[in-house]
Amino acid sequence: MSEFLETAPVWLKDWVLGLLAGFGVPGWILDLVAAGMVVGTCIGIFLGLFALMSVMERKILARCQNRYGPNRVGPFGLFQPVADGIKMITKEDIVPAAADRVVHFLAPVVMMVPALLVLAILPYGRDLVPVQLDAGILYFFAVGAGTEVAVFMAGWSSNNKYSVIGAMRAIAQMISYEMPLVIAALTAAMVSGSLAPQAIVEAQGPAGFLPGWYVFTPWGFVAALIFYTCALAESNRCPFDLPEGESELVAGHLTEYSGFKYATFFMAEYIGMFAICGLFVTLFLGGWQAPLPALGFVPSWVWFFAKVCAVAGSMVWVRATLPRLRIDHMLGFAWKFLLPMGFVTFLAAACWHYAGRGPAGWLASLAIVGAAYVALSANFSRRFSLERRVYQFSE
Amino acid sequence: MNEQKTSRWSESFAGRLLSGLRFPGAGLVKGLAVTARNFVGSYFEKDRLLTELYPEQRPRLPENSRSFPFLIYDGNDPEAGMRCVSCKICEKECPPQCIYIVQDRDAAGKALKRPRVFNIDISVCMSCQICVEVCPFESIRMDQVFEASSYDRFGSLVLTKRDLLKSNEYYHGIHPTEAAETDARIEADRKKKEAAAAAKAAKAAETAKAAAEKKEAPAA
Amino acid sequence: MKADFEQLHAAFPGVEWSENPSPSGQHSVVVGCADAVAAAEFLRDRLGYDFCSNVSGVDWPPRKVKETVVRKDVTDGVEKEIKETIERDVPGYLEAVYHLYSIGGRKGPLVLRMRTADRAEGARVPSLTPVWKSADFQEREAYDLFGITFDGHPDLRRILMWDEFEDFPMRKDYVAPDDYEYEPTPHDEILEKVRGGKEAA
Amino acid sequence: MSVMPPLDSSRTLDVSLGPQHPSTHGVFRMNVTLDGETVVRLQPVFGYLHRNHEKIAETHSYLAAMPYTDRLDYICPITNNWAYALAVEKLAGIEVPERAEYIRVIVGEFTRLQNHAALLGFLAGDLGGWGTALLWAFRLREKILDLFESLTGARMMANYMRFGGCRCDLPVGWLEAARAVVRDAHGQLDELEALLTGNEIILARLQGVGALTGERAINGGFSGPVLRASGVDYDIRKVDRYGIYDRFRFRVPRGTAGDCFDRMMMRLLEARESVGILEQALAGIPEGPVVNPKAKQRGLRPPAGEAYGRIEGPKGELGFYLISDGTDRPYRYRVRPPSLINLTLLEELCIGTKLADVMVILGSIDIVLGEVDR
Repeated sequence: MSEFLETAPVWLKDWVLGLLAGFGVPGWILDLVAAGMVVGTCIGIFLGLFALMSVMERKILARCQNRYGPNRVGPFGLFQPVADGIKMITKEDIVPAAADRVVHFLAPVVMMVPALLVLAILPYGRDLVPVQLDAGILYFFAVGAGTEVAVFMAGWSSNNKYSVIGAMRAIAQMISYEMPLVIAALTAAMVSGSLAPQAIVEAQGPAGFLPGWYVFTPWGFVAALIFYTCALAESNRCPFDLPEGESELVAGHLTEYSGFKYATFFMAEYIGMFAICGLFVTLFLGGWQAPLPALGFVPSWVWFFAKVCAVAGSMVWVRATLPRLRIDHMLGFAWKFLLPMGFVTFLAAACWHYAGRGPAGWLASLAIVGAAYVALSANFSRRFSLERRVYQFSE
Repeated sequence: MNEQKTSRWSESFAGRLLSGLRFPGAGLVKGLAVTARNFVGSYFEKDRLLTELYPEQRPRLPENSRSFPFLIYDGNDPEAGMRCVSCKICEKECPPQCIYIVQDRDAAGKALKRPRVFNIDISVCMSCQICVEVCPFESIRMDQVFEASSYDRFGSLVLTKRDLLKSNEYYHGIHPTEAAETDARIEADRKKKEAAAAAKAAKAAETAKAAAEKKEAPAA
Repeated sequence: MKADFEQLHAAFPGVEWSENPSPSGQHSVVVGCADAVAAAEFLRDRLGYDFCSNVSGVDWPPRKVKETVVRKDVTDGVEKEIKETIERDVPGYLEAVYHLYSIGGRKGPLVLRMRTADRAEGARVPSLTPVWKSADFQEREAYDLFGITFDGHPDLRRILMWDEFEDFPMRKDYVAPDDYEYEPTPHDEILEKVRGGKEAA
Repeated sequence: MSVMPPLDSSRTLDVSLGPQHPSTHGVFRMNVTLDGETVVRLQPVFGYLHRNHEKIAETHSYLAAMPYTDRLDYICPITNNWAYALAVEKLAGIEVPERAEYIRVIVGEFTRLQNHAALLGFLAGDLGGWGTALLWAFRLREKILDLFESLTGARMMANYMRFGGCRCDLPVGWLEAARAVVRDAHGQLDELEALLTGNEIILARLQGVGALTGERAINGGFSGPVLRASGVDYDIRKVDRYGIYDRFRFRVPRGTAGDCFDRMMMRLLEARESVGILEQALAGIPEGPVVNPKAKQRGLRPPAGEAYGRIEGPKGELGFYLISDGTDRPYRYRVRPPSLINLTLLEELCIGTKLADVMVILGSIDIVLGEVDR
């Protein structure tokens, strides 16, 4: 049974192709249909995840704030995304008079395309990888950089002061957080010896009864934290939602968008978030690897999507708690804390590898990472003078 | 003047442990921990969720709650049992001036102790219940009907005498203790008046008797 | 308060004391416009009144005051006092009232009053914002609602009304115009119907 | 201060924050001139909510003006009533019976507690905290508003104080409900504190922002928690000893640096002191009349003269300056709005800070536009 479930998607694809071949369909159409099916399922799954996430986020936020969250549309509010979709489509799409219409129209498209392209290289299951690329991680960051251009296009073309400030902030934030993101990903790729996501996942196979995920190694844990923080910044989510800082800039670069264009931005942001969660799971949480060999009967793609949903859930949890960073703190944090930590983790991973991955390697990398952390945080809190205040009282 | 650390939470064990760790992550973790406790708590501790699901769960209004004024009539005939004697004190005292009273006149033009027109414009009334406070005849009280929205901006926002008049039983229904006190006060006033009337009658009888005796004495 | 007044009076003879008949017992000090700023600095630096809590404008329109005057009158050799009530019309003026407190000395309200020459062109009073910064917005409000011009105020503009508004709404003789930006609210039509006595019952 | 050196307008960007803006706490506009993200000039614009409350009160009798005072600072209506009632009592020399004084302290401290909790929530919202702290604060506020509704009849527009006491007595069972709310108030303040005070992001965003020295705060007319945050020990409950505050033991916190973090902590520590006062007041409330029977409410004609009554409102010193000419309408009725006067130094605090800080400084001063514009 578990074997059948494991290969069900692939079996289904072959069955359909076989059926079509039976009808005497020419070869090149078959390939087209195969590709179409893969792309269709990928986009379908992630749109479904987006719909689910948009309501689950509101419900988790609500529960953290001791209220119910949407519960009117459908059982427990699960049809809320349908309602939101209809609302977004039927809403009037206002374009400011002095806006640069072409760029204003193109921005959501340019935002949506990389978010979808990036889904091609993620390993969803044991042999469920849409596109087998040797340099998958490189492809991910190359295409992922497109969102920065889209955000700036949106901000600049809206001809609105808030949007321009939001766009400037977006550029500063995304560029300065791209660097630590790439270095943290590089660490995992270096240790598993290949840039192909499939190979990285296989390198995190079970070692004895313990799962061989990178997150359980000292350098891996720190690299995962750095990657997670930068993932928050890349997808403009709290505490890095400065471009769309609604308490200062009304809605930042999205101020002049409404109707379906706003929905596209919204969708692109969520799918981008899922994509980077998928990469985080691939690099550090062992992709589709089961935590314990005994749990192998569960199909691999279930593990992958479970971990992605868990990481996305933690992003909502962070959003419910943390306030927004100020622009100079955010930039200072990236360049003065995350980047040095990234380099040190890179070094620690190397020490861990050459010290034979055993307890000696553990101790070495732990020492390096710990020392760097203490040094950097001491400098960090001294510069920000975050001291604890003692208050006088008078009778 | 005694010094004190920030306050109670930081004195508790968890607070000291977490805020004691001098690295930047401690505060964030403490915040995340509280949010998680609330998230889990909202499923188990029922008193955390205060939201009333309005149309399904009707709100339980406390007894003193007030929305717009209404007039009280005793017995079952609204017109006859009406307590209001159109003394127009409430019309004068109403801060936003939203009450309008026209005194009733009988055929001969003599003023009657009853209002012919008693309108309250509830788009202006701010339910401050000063009319209730200044009314000497306990004839106007605050209702608890808060669903007074209407589709028509002009017509239905002026409550006429017919809409305002409600029975004393209804008043006992919504404000039991206040209604009981009001009835007691009215009862006491009536008794005092009767006693006074009886006393006056008795005095009148005496003077009549004395006068009669005076008349008889000279006659006799 | 009386002690502080004595010291102030010693330094600035032009300062008078005005009784306040109400049971609150908060008497006030009337300061002439000439030495107002100097007196204010004296109060703040020497007497410690460093907190200017409240600045209010007050409008006293010209009014007729009945006074009973006792006049000695010698008629046909007999000296008699005759009580006569004569009507004296007091010229109107605007007033700026400052309530001053001392934070350190915990001293209560010292009420400082400054009166303008008249209610039209002469409605000018020296501004005390250079002495107490807290009087800034409140003086602007007194200018906006009463028309008291504060000389030496850093940024004397209207604060609550819109800039093109000419009149001074809080004056006693202000008549609200009936026609500006009239938007038919349900209230007016109803009020007209209700006041008009048209039978709604 | 607002006359700045001539700026070459090629480098600066004029942004109008408000009047319709998510975090200006109401209809309030700031014309901000930005050089990049740094504020170079800031000019507050008021008057969007101005309805000339003082002229209305001067054309109404003393009693009819009372419900309008609810609408001044609509977050704390009952303390507005209390300040107005106090001023009229000074003007007319009316005594207040014992039980009424206790009820006034209880209801006043409940108002202060829910105002400070609401402020912590709004400040977290201004910091970008997505309303978590706000909803927790409103959970506490919800319980207190239910107490107000069962006592005065309306959650916010209470119209509860009268000259010489309160309008009606406590309903049956109100004291037990009040004690229950006070019992778990500390728990809810703990949660707010754990979320807000330890968090490094909040520390970095609040500490050192909008700092103000004590002398400048006094000269600028600061009053209430924002004045005490600058280290000035001045609480009108201790200075004027109005009501029966001298019967309760409570402490007045004082800040050290006078920046936004200290202002937030002042609210938190004062909320805890208010819970302390509530416990003492709820324990010691005596029986007796709720309003002074000799005081006339409807046709009150105070003797000619003037009076300035003030209380320690949750936002600062709320004062009423009344001049009576013997008739039943006040000749002059002036409200000392703490929110407006606390904004006098807004420009001075905001120049040189970032755009995000302007929102935080405005949030930490805690203004309500009903009181600013009157």
